[in-house]
Amino acid sequence: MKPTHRESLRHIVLLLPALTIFSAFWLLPMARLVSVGASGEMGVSAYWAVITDPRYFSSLVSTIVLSATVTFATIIISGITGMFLQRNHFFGRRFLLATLTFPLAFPGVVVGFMVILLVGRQGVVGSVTEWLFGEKLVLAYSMAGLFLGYLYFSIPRVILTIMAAAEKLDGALEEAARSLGASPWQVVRDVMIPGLKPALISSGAICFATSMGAFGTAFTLATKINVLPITIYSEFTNYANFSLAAALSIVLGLITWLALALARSMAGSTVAAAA
Amino acid sequence: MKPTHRESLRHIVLLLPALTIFSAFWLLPMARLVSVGASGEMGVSAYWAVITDPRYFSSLVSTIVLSATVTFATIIISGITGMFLQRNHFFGRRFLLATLTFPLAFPGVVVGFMVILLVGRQGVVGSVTEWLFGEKLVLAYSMAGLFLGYLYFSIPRVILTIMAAAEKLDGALEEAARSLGASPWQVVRDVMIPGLKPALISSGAICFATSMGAFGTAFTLATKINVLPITIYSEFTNYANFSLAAALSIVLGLITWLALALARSMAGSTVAAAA
Amino acid sequence: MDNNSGNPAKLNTVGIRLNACGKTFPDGTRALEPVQLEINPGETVVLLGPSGCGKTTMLRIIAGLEQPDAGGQVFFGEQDVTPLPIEQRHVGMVFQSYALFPNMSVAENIAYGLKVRGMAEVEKKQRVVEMLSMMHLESFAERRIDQLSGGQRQRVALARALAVRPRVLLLDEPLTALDAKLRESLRAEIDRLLRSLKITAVYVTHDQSEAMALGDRIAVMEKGRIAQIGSPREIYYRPATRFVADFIGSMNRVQGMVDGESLQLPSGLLRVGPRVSNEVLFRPEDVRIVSNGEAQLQAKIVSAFFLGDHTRLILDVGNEQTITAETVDRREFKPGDIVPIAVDSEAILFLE
Amino acid sequence: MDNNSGNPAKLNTVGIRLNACGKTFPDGTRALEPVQLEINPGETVVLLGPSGCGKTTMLRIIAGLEQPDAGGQVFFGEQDVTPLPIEQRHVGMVFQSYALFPNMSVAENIAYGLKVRGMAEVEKKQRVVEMLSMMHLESFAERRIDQLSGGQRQRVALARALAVRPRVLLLDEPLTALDAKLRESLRAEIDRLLRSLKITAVYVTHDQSEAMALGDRIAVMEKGRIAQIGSPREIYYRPATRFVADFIGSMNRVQGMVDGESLQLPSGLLRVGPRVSNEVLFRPEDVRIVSNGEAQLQAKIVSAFFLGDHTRLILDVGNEQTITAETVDRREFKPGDIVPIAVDSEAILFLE
Repeated sequence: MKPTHRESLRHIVLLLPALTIFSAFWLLPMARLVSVGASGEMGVSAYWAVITDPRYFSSLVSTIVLSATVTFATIIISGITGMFLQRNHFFGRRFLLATLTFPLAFPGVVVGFMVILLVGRQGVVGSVTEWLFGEKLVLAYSMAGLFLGYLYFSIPRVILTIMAAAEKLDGALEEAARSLGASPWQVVRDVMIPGLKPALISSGAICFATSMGAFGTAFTLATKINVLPITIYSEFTNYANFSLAAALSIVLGLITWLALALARSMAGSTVAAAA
Repeated sequence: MKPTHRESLRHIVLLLPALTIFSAFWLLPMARLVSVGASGEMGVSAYWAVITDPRYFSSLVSTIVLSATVTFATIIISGITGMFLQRNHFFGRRFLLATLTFPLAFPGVVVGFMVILLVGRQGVVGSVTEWLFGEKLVLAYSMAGLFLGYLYFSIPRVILTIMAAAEKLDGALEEAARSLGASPWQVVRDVMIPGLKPALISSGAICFATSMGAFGTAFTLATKINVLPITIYSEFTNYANFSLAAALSIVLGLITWLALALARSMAGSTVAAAA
Repeated sequence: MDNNSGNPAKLNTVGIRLNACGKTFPDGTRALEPVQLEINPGETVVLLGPSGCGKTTMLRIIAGLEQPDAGGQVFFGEQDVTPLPIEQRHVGMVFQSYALFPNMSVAENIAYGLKVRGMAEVEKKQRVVEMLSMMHLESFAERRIDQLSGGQRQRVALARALAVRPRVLLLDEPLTALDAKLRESLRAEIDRLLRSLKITAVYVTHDQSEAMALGDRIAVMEKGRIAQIGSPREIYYRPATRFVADFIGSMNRVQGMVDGESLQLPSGLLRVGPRVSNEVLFRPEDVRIVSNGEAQLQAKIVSAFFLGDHTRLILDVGNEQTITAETVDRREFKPGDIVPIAVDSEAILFLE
Repeated sequence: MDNNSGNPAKLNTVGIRLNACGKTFPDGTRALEPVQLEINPGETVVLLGPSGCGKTTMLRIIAGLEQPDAGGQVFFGEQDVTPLPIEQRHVGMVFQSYALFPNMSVAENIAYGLKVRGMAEVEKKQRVVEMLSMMHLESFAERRIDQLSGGQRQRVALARALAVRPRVLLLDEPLTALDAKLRESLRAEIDRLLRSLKITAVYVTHDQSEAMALGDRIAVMEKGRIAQIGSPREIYYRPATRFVADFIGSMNRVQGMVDGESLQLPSGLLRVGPRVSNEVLFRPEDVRIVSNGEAQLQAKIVSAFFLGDHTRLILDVGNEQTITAETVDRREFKPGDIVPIAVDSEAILFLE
């Protein structure tokens, strides 16, 4: 139903007050954040410090590198697994799919907790390696621990997105490519990956955004690497450095927003809704 | 392409090792969590303590109540806003839609930070109310602050989901109802809400799950109300009470998983993928 | 018609009049030129034309889903319904997509219009039973919509539209989504229904055979205008414009030198009659295959398509002109053969 | 045919033989009974039947997309291709959904089969140009697929399938997704193509007029079996079973008392001939409206549908039996009128 011009006008008049209040509550916090970023002793140069101060800059870079690596690994693992699970019907498939959705139910804190139980100082892997090699393998508090934790909560969501996309792939396209003489590998390269591209891009962007903002996992692991959300938290709480915390938040928000916007323009409008 | 039986067998043989390792890494942490929950001094009764100990029980109940309230408010606000934005094309609509997606780019820590800037002790609202009424309105550290923060990051995602669903509503259904004499309100009740039901249920479930697990916002606000993820964190880190932390995690995970599973069975399979 | 299908007299059937109803969309496109149309009570008028010709816009203006441009008026009988929205016009509407409510059963769908009108439970139930029986849907009353076939869905949609005893029935390409065999049987059912209920109906389609079968009158539309309005026979035998001639059925067009009362072609002389022109039109089924004595033209077969109940021939009549002929002759025609043909002069049309 | 469309002789056309090819799906459904079929080199065979009759399964077995049950064999010429997957069978395939690669341009789509075969760049370009010109697509070479109409898409799909010079062309309902007018013009184009290339083709459809127009032979399929195989004329004039008779065209069925060489009906005597039976079948177009002298039956018109090039009459012949008649007579027939009719005895069929 396209409302007529008259109806639409009536709607606007009715909803104008609501819209105004809504916009105010929406935009006010963000505007406040931007202005606080420029309000400290350093003024606008708080934004500049994000790049010039090695402490903040390294936090920024390591967060981006970590998120990008996690995204890359997640896409590869989930892409293959998702295609496989969609195409093959084997014994235990339903059980596997059900367990896959479990990690979605755990918050980041619990995921961090799990990583410690697995590869922490008293973890399972540590005990096994000590018994085998006389040396404990402890990964939880390094970059590797973060990487594992982030993978753990990224993979299931991407697998489910890929499976949904793979279900919608037009099977006739693959049959057409094969009828023209394409080998299975050529079918994957020329038909399946292009067909999954929107899903891969959008779930990659969401994975990246989630990793950039993950706080609970990193905080629980108490790693030596300070990811950006933790840096923001400690600037704010421990040092009461409001303007720098705000500046870092704005930079983090911008990078994430750009990744999502880029993906949206490349893969269509579903990205934001699923984010 | 349905692979033939022979092909499917070949695939399984090829991917069996991969699947085994994958399942192990997947299930191991969860199994470990369950067993740790029952391994402390209290044994299996650690699970029981979640209900009997008033400290944990109140944390559990307040988390559920908060999440349910946020979900309810989000669905109402976003449902109306989403339908309105989908149906009406007015000046500034594109800008409004673009700003709507901003909060998606901010992690929970930053959202908590924003809430403090807005309704905290030095917040904008506090200053305005002090000037107007001689008394500061401070909401940030109470339930209201958490509620605001959770709303802030829940609303945009649900609005975008509702808009996507509203776009797919069959306009002929509304025209049919009107041709049969239905008033605008009857059209909303009998056609539009039933049509949006799957989207409302699935985005409600995701909103609930996200709120149950939210850590960064609550932690930044340092509220007196201990939501479950914070209780888990402090049991684990401050009291090194591994088994109770594990038991709480399992309970939290189960509740969230149940909400998602329930929504999935009611609204179809898109829920998990978007979670 | 069934005995329980309700007393047709109860239908408060009215005529429809459109007065200078045009439609310009906000972006400036003119979907409909200001149009004048009078539909008699109980009459079925088919709006026929290619997509984008304005037929659906006209239907939506009648329904009240679109407002005509300023100055346009819609009358139902003597009542000016122009300012009324659709929910107050008391029309029945049937959509191409069926538009059945997926969250309601068949019976609930049919009852919906009665429910929003606040009809008493007993009367409502009885009316639903009537409609189910009229559309032969008795055994489907409790079915969910997604358990029905396309044909059953459209019958439910008809029952739902008729349950409220509308003043006017509006059908927007109701058969387009169905396959050919089903389309034909449901077309016959709709025809029977419209005749027996004597309801005023406006039927939009782009399918000429549907239009021919159902319309008391057909309005052939082209680019927002009514190109011709008349009975199916008038439209087919005396098309007013080339557009109508081409859109309804197929049409051969032949050019040649005028030679007395005939047209001279390399393959012979085509007898045209006293009103002669250097271009004439005639329909494929009017090309007769005759004995050599009767032959006007000796045409060469380019290709022959055996279609079961008839054979379609593409014939070369010289000067690089081909015509199509349709014959029920059971002979096996071969490309390259020469056939003697004639066209009766009454079958020949002249259109500029 | 165009001059640049490639030398048809280059097409390495082979015949196809199916040996006891059945197909049972893992869940136990029998999609195809073990079937025997021989298709000659250069011949076009149409597999015709309702959905679920096994026609698509048979095509997919020929293509190599499905394996026949144990014991089944597929031969291309003398080569047993049963164990070969589709990519090694060197077939061309055209799909109902077009199945064009959306991430490639028209030219890239056509070149795809040549690319995966590693053809040299120059030769590939030349072949693409050939195919574009053969399908009249020259001006669309650089277009994206979503910028094409349905008819253009299917022409690209044909060009892509033919570019690799396949041994066999397989078409799976290629015209079903198009609207009626386009379907007819593309049907004529495919017909011309198949004739000029002399390629062995298997064409699956549920549309009898497509089957009639394109098939050298038609295999009418029913429930996983071939009910009849033969030329269009054989299938139409001498259907082997009732199923074939009803599926191809429409068929009247009349029962009466045998009276000498005739069938006795309340409306008169229907002359049947020496081989008489109490039930006879004949086609609507074989009912002739005659003068009273010639009349065999006096039938009452139940309804009359003017369809432009002909009129369809539903006639009551007594004993609650109605028949359909199709006539090109321009008269205006009215329900209730009595018309004298006759059926030639050669047109009468007997089927148990």
